[in-house]
Amino acid sequence: MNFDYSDDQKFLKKEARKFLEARCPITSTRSVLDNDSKAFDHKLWREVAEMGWTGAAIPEKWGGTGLGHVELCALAEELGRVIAPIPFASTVYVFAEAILAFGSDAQREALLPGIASGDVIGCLATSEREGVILPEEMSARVVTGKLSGVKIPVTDGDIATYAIVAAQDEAGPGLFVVDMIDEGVVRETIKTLDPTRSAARVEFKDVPCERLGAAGEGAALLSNIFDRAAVLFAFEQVGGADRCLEDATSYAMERYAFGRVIGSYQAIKHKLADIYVQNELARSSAYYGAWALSTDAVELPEAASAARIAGTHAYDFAAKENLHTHGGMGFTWEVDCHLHLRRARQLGLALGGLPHWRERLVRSLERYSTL
Amino acid sequence: MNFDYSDDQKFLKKEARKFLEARCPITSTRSVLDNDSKAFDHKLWREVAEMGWTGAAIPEKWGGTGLGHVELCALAEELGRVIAPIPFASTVYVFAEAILAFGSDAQREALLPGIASGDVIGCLATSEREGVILPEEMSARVVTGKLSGVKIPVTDGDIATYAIVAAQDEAGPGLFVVDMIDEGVVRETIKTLDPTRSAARVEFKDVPCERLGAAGEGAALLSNIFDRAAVLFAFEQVGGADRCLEDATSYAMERYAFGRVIGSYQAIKHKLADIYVQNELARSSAYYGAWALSTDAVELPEAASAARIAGTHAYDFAAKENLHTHGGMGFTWEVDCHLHLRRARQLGLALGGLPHWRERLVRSLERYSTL
Amino acid sequence: MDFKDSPEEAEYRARVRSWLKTNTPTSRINRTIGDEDSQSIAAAKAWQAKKADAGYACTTWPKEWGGAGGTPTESIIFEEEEERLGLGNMATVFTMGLGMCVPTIMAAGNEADKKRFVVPAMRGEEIWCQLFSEPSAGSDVAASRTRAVEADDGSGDWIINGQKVWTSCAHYSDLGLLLVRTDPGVPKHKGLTMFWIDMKSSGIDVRPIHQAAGSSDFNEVFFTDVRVKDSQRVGEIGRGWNVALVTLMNERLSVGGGFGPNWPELMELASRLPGVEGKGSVLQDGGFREKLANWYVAAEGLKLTRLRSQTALSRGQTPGSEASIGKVVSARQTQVLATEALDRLDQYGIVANDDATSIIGGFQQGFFWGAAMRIAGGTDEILKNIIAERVLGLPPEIRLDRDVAFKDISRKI
Amino acid sequence: MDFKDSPEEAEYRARVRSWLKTNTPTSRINRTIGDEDSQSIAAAKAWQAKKADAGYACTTWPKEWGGAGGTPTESIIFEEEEERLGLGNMATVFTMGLGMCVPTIMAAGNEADKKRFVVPAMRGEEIWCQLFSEPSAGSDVAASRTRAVEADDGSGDWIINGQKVWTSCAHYSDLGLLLVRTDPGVPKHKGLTMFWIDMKSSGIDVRPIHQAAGSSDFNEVFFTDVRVKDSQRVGEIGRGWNVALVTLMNERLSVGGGFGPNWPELMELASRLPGVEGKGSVLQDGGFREKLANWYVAAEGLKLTRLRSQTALSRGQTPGSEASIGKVVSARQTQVLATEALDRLDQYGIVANDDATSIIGGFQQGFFWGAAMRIAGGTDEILKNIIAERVLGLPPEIRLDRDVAFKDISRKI
Repeated sequence: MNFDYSDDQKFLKKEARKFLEARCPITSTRSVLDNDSKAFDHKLWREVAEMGWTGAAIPEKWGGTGLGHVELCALAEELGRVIAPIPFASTVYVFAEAILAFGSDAQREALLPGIASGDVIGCLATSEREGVILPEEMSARVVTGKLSGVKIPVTDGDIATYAIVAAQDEAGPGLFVVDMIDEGVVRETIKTLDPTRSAARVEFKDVPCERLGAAGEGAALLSNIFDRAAVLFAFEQVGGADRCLEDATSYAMERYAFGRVIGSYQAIKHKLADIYVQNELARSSAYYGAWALSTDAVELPEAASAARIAGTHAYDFAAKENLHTHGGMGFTWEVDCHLHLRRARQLGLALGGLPHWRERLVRSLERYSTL
Repeated sequence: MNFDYSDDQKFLKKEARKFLEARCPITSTRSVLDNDSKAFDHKLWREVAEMGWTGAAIPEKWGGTGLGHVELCALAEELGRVIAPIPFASTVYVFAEAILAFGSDAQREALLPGIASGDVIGCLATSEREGVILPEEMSARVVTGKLSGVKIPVTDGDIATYAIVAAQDEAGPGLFVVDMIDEGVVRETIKTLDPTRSAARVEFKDVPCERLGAAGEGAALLSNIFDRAAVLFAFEQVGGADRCLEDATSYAMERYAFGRVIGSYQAIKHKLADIYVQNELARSSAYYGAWALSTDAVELPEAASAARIAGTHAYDFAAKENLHTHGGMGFTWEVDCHLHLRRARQLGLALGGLPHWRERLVRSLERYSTL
Repeated sequence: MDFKDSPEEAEYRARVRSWLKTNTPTSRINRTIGDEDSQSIAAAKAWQAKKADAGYACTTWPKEWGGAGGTPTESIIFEEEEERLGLGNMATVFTMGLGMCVPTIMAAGNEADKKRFVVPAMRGEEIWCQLFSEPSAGSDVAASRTRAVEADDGSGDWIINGQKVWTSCAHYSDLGLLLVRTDPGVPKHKGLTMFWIDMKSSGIDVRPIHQAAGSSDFNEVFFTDVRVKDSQRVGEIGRGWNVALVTLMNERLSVGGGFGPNWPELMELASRLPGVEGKGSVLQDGGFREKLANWYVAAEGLKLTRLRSQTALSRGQTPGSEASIGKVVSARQTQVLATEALDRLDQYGIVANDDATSIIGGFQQGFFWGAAMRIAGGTDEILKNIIAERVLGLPPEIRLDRDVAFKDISRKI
Repeated sequence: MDFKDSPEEAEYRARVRSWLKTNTPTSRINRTIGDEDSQSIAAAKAWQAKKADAGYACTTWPKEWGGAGGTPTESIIFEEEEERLGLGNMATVFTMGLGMCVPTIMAAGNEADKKRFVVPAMRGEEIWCQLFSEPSAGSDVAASRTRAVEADDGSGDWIINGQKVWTSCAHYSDLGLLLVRTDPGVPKHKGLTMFWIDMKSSGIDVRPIHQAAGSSDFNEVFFTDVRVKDSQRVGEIGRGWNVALVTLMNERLSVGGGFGPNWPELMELASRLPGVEGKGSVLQDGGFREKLANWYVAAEGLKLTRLRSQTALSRGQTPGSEASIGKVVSARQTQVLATEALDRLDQYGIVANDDATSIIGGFQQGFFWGAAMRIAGGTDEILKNIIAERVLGLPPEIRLDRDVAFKDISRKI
């Protein structure tokens, strides 16, 4: 039993923090925020790939560094702290993980080296409309190897070179790998609540595609892909939430009201203590998720759900109260509080909202119960 | 439009407070708390009846004072403040209201004067087991005018002279008036979380009974009876919650920690402010309920549900945080905090728990919505 | 207790309805306060003048000041009827003036000022803004640093330098109520003085603030050697804090009931979204229903609490206590409802809907503006302190700055 | 990160299991701490001795003190296995001694005391209680007033008068760790001294406190001219507060994870209660499911957080930060879960179930004890202050009593 990063992992994390502090200052995120035509920070993406981060969980034989999933979690935490404006989550936590877990050897060979090198940007397209959508309700269809349908929103759908698309064919719900460079792919960048990340409405018109995993298994595959991604998202959430706590705390030590720093008022002290408590609980759940992910444990479904619920709660709460602690300044565009508020929502919705995850969790608990 | 007590009602309320401060000190409540064989304060019950309170909403022709429902609400608020150890709620808010609303003239004439004089103690018997029970699920049966079945818990069931019992007959769910002095009534006093109020398991063995209201209408009648009672309960809850706030505030002004009164710490100040906010919201909802009750408004169902939900929230919260504010002393038997904690639960459960009331409320809202 | 109109009230309501029917303005405001274009402002001014002519502007003000000498209940009835027709935001550009600044002039200004300002404000001819907050004086308004020094030319004029912030409507206001420091050598509450100021004065620079929600509804106002006459002073020199308290008390009374869509809109949205795991609608989900019930109870409780305040007002009592509750509850509820709406939209919740009048767009705006509401006009913490201290009588915070000369107080921006 | 046993750990666990299988005590404790009868205490003592012989009592203590010199992980494994067999409460009467008092003796006592007390406590032969809290010194332990004055007979003995409160186990304890004021003429933290005391000493009167929940698990302890030798002093005169801090730090580390039934029991209860409006079970109601998910997440988060602390311990780091979280979250959750259980029982929830080992009885106890847990061992407010100040580095509360002689501090009971 050991519920912490190893010394090597801590070293990696420390180096990652140093790197991101130098290469991903908030001006990097703001350059994407304030520029509608800039979908992500290309330079940072390149550098991150060169550091081997995009291939951290990809075995060396497919071009990765083979560090492992816990190491990837450590990197995710650091990327979350700095609100990194790159398609890392879509490409690494979702697309690469899906290919790793369910791709054929041919698919792995074709796609994983590109992810490790940073040439491939991947995305996952499932949503088609407002509200939760089940695989068997999706209208996207695959007929004789050609995909048709509309997906919205697709995070990084406007910049992805490959996509995994949930659609139905004669066998039922399935997942399909699509080369996004096909002319049948019509993408339209859409505005979201988090302009530091890119998203699109994507229409597929008879686009050639290749099945991922077994026929008719789309729902089960998707569920596992969401679980795996949820753990990695949770680390980004914990990183972001911790950063909010640090920012709020240091502002509370600087800002004076009524002749005292506001951090000396008990209402602020206890608010920040509440954030700390939520963050530490979320961190613990994320660690457990990391273990389940890295060991392919049977506990992954509930570990992932718990990590996601705790992570989403923590980041949402920390982002809101960080802004509140900053007072009027916190509500200005120039102060960074709203960037966390936006990213917290982006991370909290990109894999589906909490109602859906809570239900998933309770179903897992029911499975185990002897009732 | 006028959202407050009238001057006359305020005067009545002030007099009631004076009376109860003199005649219902906390020692009265404690004498019932600490004495298993004492079901209620008989002397106080007598005095309250002599003051005309039990007949406040009963027209003069049936022996009441005919003051009205808003006046009864004002009295309820004062009774709630002092955690009165008498069967007022069962007899007046529930039993008398039911007879007033649905009794035949013969039933009114037979029962209401006794309530007004304090000779009749009434109760309502619906629950049969753990959890919400619908009228059509009840196993109590009426066959050829004789009632059989078991009800538990029945508040004041051990001391009541009359009961209204929910049971089914050939027409479906119905309500039946029972003279509790019948030999077929077997009552067993039971312990509850609030020993300042009495309760029983009551078994009916072929007990003669008389229908209340129309045949097969039990569910609708019960629903209305619960709504009417909920408003009056809400005033007791508001009264109790206000008292908790006062007690907590004055203790916070007396108790020193770290060289200051604890009421000077922001965590305590804000906690007490939170109680104040909840209490005022509950008071407003109770007022609206009083208006709906006193005018037989079509808005009664949602007004009653809202009053009950807000009242239960407020009293539960105020009772918990009052105890907490008192620290270790608050957890002793000698300090009165736990009496409010217990009464809050008693009032919060006697008409059924909040999950049930929330569902009732949302159904009312759905009725009005144009969806 | 009567939650229905009395016969007189019903008659008044009927009269209002019939008047509104024949006089409804054709041009409306579809933008948030501070973000209105000139056309919207013209429409608002025209509507206010029309109401004034008919006795529906400042209904409760005495007739000598152009009011109708009506009851608070009449005022509520008119507002309810305006709201029913979607005219609720037609008067928001006048909120600062009629709700706070002009009442302050009426309470603390001289006769000439009252004559000069009250009626034009009431008729919508002049728009006011309130210049109190500063970068280093938010919750702590009395920490204002904007300086007024007497001109050295013997004119008795004052020269003002400094910066105000969070000034809604400043960019189209005609007049402002300005709190400045005239003596930094005395404790902070004692060195302040209040002035009214012509917003077109030379040396005033109004710059919009780009806000977290994306829009720019507030302003920074910079003062560089702005000259005002001593006759523009409202109240005595050094008594500015007492004057400001009148304004702030009025501000809290006029703080409204929540931002944007509320439980009915969320209920409507829920009825058309698929439920958890695709079964039925969200409205059929017990998790949603339970919260909906609680939101309804809180929202109705707030509405009724405001009506109780009005009853107190109409009886000549000072409400005050209930008035502090509104924003504490509604601002947080705005955040909570918006978060729930987004959560229930699932992945689609992140898709920006720019139409603030749509349900989804409204909740997305509410997601940001709930945060703003928890700060503006007194943070959650300030309001709870007010309740604890003024209503419950608990001790004030320990103050280290009260008896110190303002210039000697330790502080940072 | 590894949430499974390493090979060595698995081997240790197997050894523990096999030992427990052959040695499980036949007599158990079925009552809450402080409420045990003499038979329960005898059973607890016998079990502790048996564990000590086998190296399972105080696993991590050095062998010279009778420990097994084991790792924190081994200690956790043993506790987990004990818990699995329902033996979790067999050691609670020793919690004060082994978790707080004896570690304080080990840190601050003299060699003779260590020799005298450590091993008997470890073997369960002597039970300790902690005598810190007083009626006017709850959260503010350093405000203790119980006085010790030097005897005027030149013996060097101390004469103690005063009252302690909330002392669990005092009525059957052999020894106590006692914080007293030896000098009221200096600021409050500086005039305290620590002693150990024989609870059978003449002049000690232990009276049970009738608690809000009905039972009497704690005591008041009155001291009337109780004489102790100077050799019973733990640490220097006037340094009692520093000694107490050692105890309090250990207290927070050993504060456990919630009271009574938790989400699994509520889930079980829900599965057999009819749902809202009679449809299905409560467990099928979305409103319940949503909360169940959140409770699971919080409870598991707490459990995992405790394990993280243990990892830090086993690496020789001081945990501390995470340790403060446990009670803040679990005490409140105990209240919330209990309230939900009662609500879901509907009218029946009020019917008292005296069997605290049943689900319903457990939640009814939790309804009261949740309130107690939010107070005992540091109130919610104290713990949040600790997090804010010690973990986040925020300023301490403004203290008006720090530099004042204790006797001059304004205070009431």
